[in-house]
Amino acid sequence: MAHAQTEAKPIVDREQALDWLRQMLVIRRFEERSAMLYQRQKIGGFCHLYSGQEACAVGSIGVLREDDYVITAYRDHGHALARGMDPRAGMAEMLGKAAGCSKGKGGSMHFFQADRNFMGGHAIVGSHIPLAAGMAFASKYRGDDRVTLCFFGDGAMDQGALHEAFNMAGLWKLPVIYVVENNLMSMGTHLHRHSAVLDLTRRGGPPYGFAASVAVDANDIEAMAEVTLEAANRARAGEGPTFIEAKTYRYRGHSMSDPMKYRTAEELEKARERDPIALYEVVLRERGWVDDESLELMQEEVKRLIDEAIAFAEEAPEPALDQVYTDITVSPHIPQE
Amino acid sequence: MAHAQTEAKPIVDREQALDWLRQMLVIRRFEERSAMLYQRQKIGGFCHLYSGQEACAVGSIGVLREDDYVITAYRDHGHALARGMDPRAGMAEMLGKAAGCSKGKGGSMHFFQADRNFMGGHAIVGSHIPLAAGMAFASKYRGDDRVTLCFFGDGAMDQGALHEAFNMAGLWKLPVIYVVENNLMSMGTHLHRHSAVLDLTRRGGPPYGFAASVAVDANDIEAMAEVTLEAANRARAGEGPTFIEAKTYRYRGHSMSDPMKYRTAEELEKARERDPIALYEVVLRERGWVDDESLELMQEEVKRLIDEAIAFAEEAPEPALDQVYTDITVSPHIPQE
Amino acid sequence: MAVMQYREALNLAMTEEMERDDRVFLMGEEVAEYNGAYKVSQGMLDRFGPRRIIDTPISENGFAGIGIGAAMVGLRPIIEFMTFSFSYVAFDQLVNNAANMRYMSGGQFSVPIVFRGNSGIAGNLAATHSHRPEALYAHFPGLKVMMPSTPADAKGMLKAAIRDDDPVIFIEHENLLGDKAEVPEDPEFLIPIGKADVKREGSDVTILTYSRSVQTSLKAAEAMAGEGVSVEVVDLRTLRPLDMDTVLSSVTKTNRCVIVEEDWPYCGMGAGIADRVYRAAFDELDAPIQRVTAKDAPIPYNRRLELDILPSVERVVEAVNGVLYR
Amino acid sequence: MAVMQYREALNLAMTEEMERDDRVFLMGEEVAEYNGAYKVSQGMLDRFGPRRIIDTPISENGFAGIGIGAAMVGLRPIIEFMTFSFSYVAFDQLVNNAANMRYMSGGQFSVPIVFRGNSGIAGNLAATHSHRPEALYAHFPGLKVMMPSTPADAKGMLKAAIRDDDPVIFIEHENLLGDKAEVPEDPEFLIPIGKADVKREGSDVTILTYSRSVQTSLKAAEAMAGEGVSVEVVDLRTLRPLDMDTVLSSVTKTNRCVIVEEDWPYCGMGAGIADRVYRAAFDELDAPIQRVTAKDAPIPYNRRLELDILPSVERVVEAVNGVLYR
Ligand SMILES: Cc1ncc(C[n+]2csc(CCOP(=O)(O)OP(=O)(O)O)c2C)c(N)n1
Ligand SMILES: Cc1ncc(C[n+]2csc(CCOP(=O)(O)OP(=O)(O)O)c2C)c(N)n1
Ligand SMILES: [Mg+2]
Ligand SMILES: [Mg+2]
Repeated sequence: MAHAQTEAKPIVDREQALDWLRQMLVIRRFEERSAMLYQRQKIGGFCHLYSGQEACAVGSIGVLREDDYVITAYRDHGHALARGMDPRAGMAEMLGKAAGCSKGKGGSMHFFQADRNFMGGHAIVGSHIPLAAGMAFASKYRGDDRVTLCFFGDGAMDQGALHEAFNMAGLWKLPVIYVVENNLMSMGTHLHRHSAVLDLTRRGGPPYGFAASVAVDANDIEAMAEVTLEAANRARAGEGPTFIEAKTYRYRGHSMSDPMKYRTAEELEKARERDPIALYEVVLRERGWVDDESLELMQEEVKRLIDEAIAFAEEAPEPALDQVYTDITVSPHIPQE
Repeated sequence: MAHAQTEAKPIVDREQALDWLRQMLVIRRFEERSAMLYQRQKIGGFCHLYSGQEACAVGSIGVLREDDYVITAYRDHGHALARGMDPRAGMAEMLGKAAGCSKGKGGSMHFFQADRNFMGGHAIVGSHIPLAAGMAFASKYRGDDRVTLCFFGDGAMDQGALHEAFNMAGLWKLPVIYVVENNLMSMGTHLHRHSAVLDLTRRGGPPYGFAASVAVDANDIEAMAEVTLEAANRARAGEGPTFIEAKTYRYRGHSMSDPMKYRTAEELEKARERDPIALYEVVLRERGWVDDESLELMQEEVKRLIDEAIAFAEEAPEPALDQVYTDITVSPHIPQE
Repeated sequence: MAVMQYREALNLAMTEEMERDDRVFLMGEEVAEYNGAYKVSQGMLDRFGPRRIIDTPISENGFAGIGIGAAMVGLRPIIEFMTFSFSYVAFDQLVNNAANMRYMSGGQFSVPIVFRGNSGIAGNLAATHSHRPEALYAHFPGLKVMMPSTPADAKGMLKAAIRDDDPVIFIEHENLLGDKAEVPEDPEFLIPIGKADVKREGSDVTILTYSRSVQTSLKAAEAMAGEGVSVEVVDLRTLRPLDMDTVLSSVTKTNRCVIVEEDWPYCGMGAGIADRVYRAAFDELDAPIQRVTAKDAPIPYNRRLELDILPSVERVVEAVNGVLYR
Repeated sequence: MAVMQYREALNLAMTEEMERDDRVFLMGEEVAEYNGAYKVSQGMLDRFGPRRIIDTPISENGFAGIGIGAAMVGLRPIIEFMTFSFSYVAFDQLVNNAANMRYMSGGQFSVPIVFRGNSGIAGNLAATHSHRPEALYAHFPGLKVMMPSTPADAKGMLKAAIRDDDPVIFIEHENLLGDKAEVPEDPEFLIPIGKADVKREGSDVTILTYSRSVQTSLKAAEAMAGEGVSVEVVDLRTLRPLDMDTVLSSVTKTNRCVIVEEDWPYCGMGAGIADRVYRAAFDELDAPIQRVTAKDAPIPYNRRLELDILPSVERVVEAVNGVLYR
């Protein structure tokens, strides 16, 4: 485990810290409002909320360069927002609108933003893990020093795609950082019922010759940032991949339809005591970087941002019907009918 | 590594030891004659010879019970013969005859013998590794104490199927023994070019919570037998899977078409100095269990056996054309034409 | 008879067969403690315990193979794919090990297994989660493919699949799971593999269809009845082997045929069926077979686009009119 | 023009395109130090070095995905499957990530990649090693599928595939690799995706075919010519998108059609094509389309059984006579 948050000497300056706090608030609010829109059937399909895990995305993506690649699974809103996606584009996608980040074709599970190197939202468990190795391969091939940061859940540890990609990433020393967001649950299945080994750092790095395999308290945003930065430095230096087990917790059900019978109210309450946002507020207060007033202002600002995003999304037009046949291939698509 | 052979106190009695030696000779001769038949185009398709690896199959299968299950990949003649397959049925299969162990439908890569619980020859790399877990699952489900012994090559370490099956085997403590026959080559690719980690016992057992993960000098047949017996005992006692890295060497090319440009004559010669059959002959001589005369007799007997098998196979009839449509399903097959 | 949901009928089929035969078990993601992602296995863990209702990691290729291995040594696994879209990561196990084991072993090993789960264009699930794999699996000799459209069929067909000695790909439809109808309670009520069912008799046009599209087709038939057109709706139920007898006796009666399905148009199920009908009844056809399919595009998230892709009652009516040259 | 083998033509296509564009690289099992399991990449490691000719572990799903990821960020990978039978362990990557990436991202990411390797019923390889996956892949919008039958086509088509901005499934035939014929040396010789080729003109019957079956069909056409029957042989070359213009202009000329392929009969390539021809040219057909396919059984090891399963010249002749009612 990396150091405890309160003892940390800051790895960020004030401005950066406030920005991270704000990003976490944006994500939290985006998710909670999405839940409401889902209940009102404005959002459909599968929708997986990130609440509770915000520090993973914000802390790790926060130390990357703009030209690095970020890729994740279907629980992707947080990573997209942390990578700088405009909440309006995100919310419009949730509502299936043409102005959405994937033109309404991808939905909640498939957020993409090419101009921020946000490489998606991917919904088949484990399937994007080789893609990340491919992006890292491209960096190595080109001789640039970009890194690829790839997120997935503890449930994805059990997919063959991970094993194959990890072995090649280790073998070829690809500049990729693999972050398992271990929220202890693969849908309704607790870690001890799906993984033969509970310490994921034993599964992740050592069998594949990674440069390092570390666990981190991912409620501690600066700890998360620190291990990621170290991993990025190793990757850029040609030392190969790092596996990071980010220990975290999700407040919500797996997706919107999950009644969460597998956990008690007490468990949830206990987890909330270590809420990553609240913890960071305490730290920043102690550093004198925020106070009641500035926090209130920030909350207001975030509320406005998400309100605007929702208004934008609700007013945005539906895609035209001819969009069914566009964006299939670069060359004109000829329906085989 | 397990103990060196010459120091071993025998884990077998004289009769068993002679039988193992004879089995190894049978396999060696079966393979060398198959190579000749392949050159004469009596055998077609892909044909992967086992010469050099005999002690793996004979030593490990040799300690099993008759009701245990044995399954392997496409380099399967040795395992089938070690499991007691009549060389006539094996040779007839090589020649595609109706009297073959798979009625001429499977060929070299797909030997099967149900009445010896020889569960095949499987040609898609890694694909049979979950099957083995399934057989072990069945034993656990039924509450019997059979074990399943599953062989594969070092190249199969890199397939996702292995990872998925290993995790479930470890999680559920299935009575399965996984033996990687590490001959250092995945076709033309040396281990260090296909596996991020060279010590396969680090890849095999620890990430999956196996009961044990051991390496053994698989040219030492009794060492091979000993680690397998220990693994079988653990499996029968409900302690779960064992991973065995059997360090071995193949004399022949990957398949009949492989010119073996990736190795020198010296390397091959050096390997042959530790030939598993020759080593065992020395051991048995020292124990006074064989001498020149008995060895000569045994060679003669083996030669006759394989000659007979070839004669049988050559004379055996081709399958009738209507066999195309049989053995597809248990219920009558209705061609969808 | 009892009125129950399609999902309850599936549950009952499994429950009855598991009561009857200890070799039958259910394995898959979230089938046990979660009671099934779609609640098909509701209550089964309580009833049968964790020995027979088994939660797995997200390892489809692995547990599909575990099922096949267990079936080779005499168990009769039911393997649930949370949805059949996820079977593509297990494709090798299904099309190689399940489909070929008996053949490659010269008849020594059979694989009595059922792979089941829902599929289809179920509503805003987008491209990766809306696959319709029936044609892919029906392509392979060695597999059987079944797709029920009603609760009663769901029960009788699944029981037949579980009792069958060969691998059966049993594909449910997510949007049918909540449908309610009468279901026979007789534990020996079985619908044999390979038997189609005329869901509505008619004399002017034959619709060949299956799964959810049966419902769409029945609505279209009803609408056409108002216009004096008599449409026969044949629910194929088993896609491999196809019940050519029922298909041909309907088509040779009506001389006009429409195929309705949710699959893509090219090299899919409907093409496979059309080709066989043409070859067997070319001279009986008064018009080329019309097909109503999903449009030839990946499935979008947006509901409006998705609906546009899906076969609708209007498109079926149009196709029926088409073969009647109306 | 130079006379070369089909495998050499493939090699030349890759070599020329790699000389032309540093973004192109070749990755797969045994492509580098071994010079290719089938020697298609012979000499390429020496020429381009290990940065661009990359040996992989036996991890098809992994390296297919690595190729797709690299393509998403602008490289142009050629991924070799040792044989296309092994693509089934990578099925998810091909039909989900390659096929859907552009759509799911609303057009932001394209996947300029070629998956290539041989396939077919190549001789005693048995059920798992004799797959013909073309129909499975042609089923999916988002993929393109090409299958060359001659050395010249192999070169021109592969070059077009490499230059294309979309994922191409490029399927060679193991038994064609040694075929020799003239191949244009012009480095700008390209055969566009989606263009069929009339390999032999004729007026009585159209044979639609591709890959090795083109050779079988040409032999049958030759045999029929002796009997005064004029057979046109259309080599489809690209299976998705299908060149319907060429197909229909031939079929509307001859009014009789036979489809010859090595795929299975049901829900395969030929069914997909037949259905489209019927719908577009029903009234022009003087006989139902006959199909010559692999028999509906897994592929056996035994050579005699295998030959019985394969389309033969005799079976093609019989089918041609069939559509002529001779
Ligand atoms: C191959 C595949 N199998 C099953 C699913 C259904 N599924 C989606 S998410 C999920 C659980 C994943 O858990 P985890 O990886 O821990 O991520 P988390 O949801 O906790 O973020 C499952 C079973 C899927 N999308 N893909
Ligand atoms: C999925 C798959 N990919 C590729 C192949 C082709 N292939 C057959 S054996 C082999 C090498 C396997 O090496 P290893 O596992 O070490 O076994 P060995 O041949 O040494 O016994 C390869 C690449 C295959 N049969 N299946
Ligand atoms: Mg999780
Ligand atoms: Mg090897």
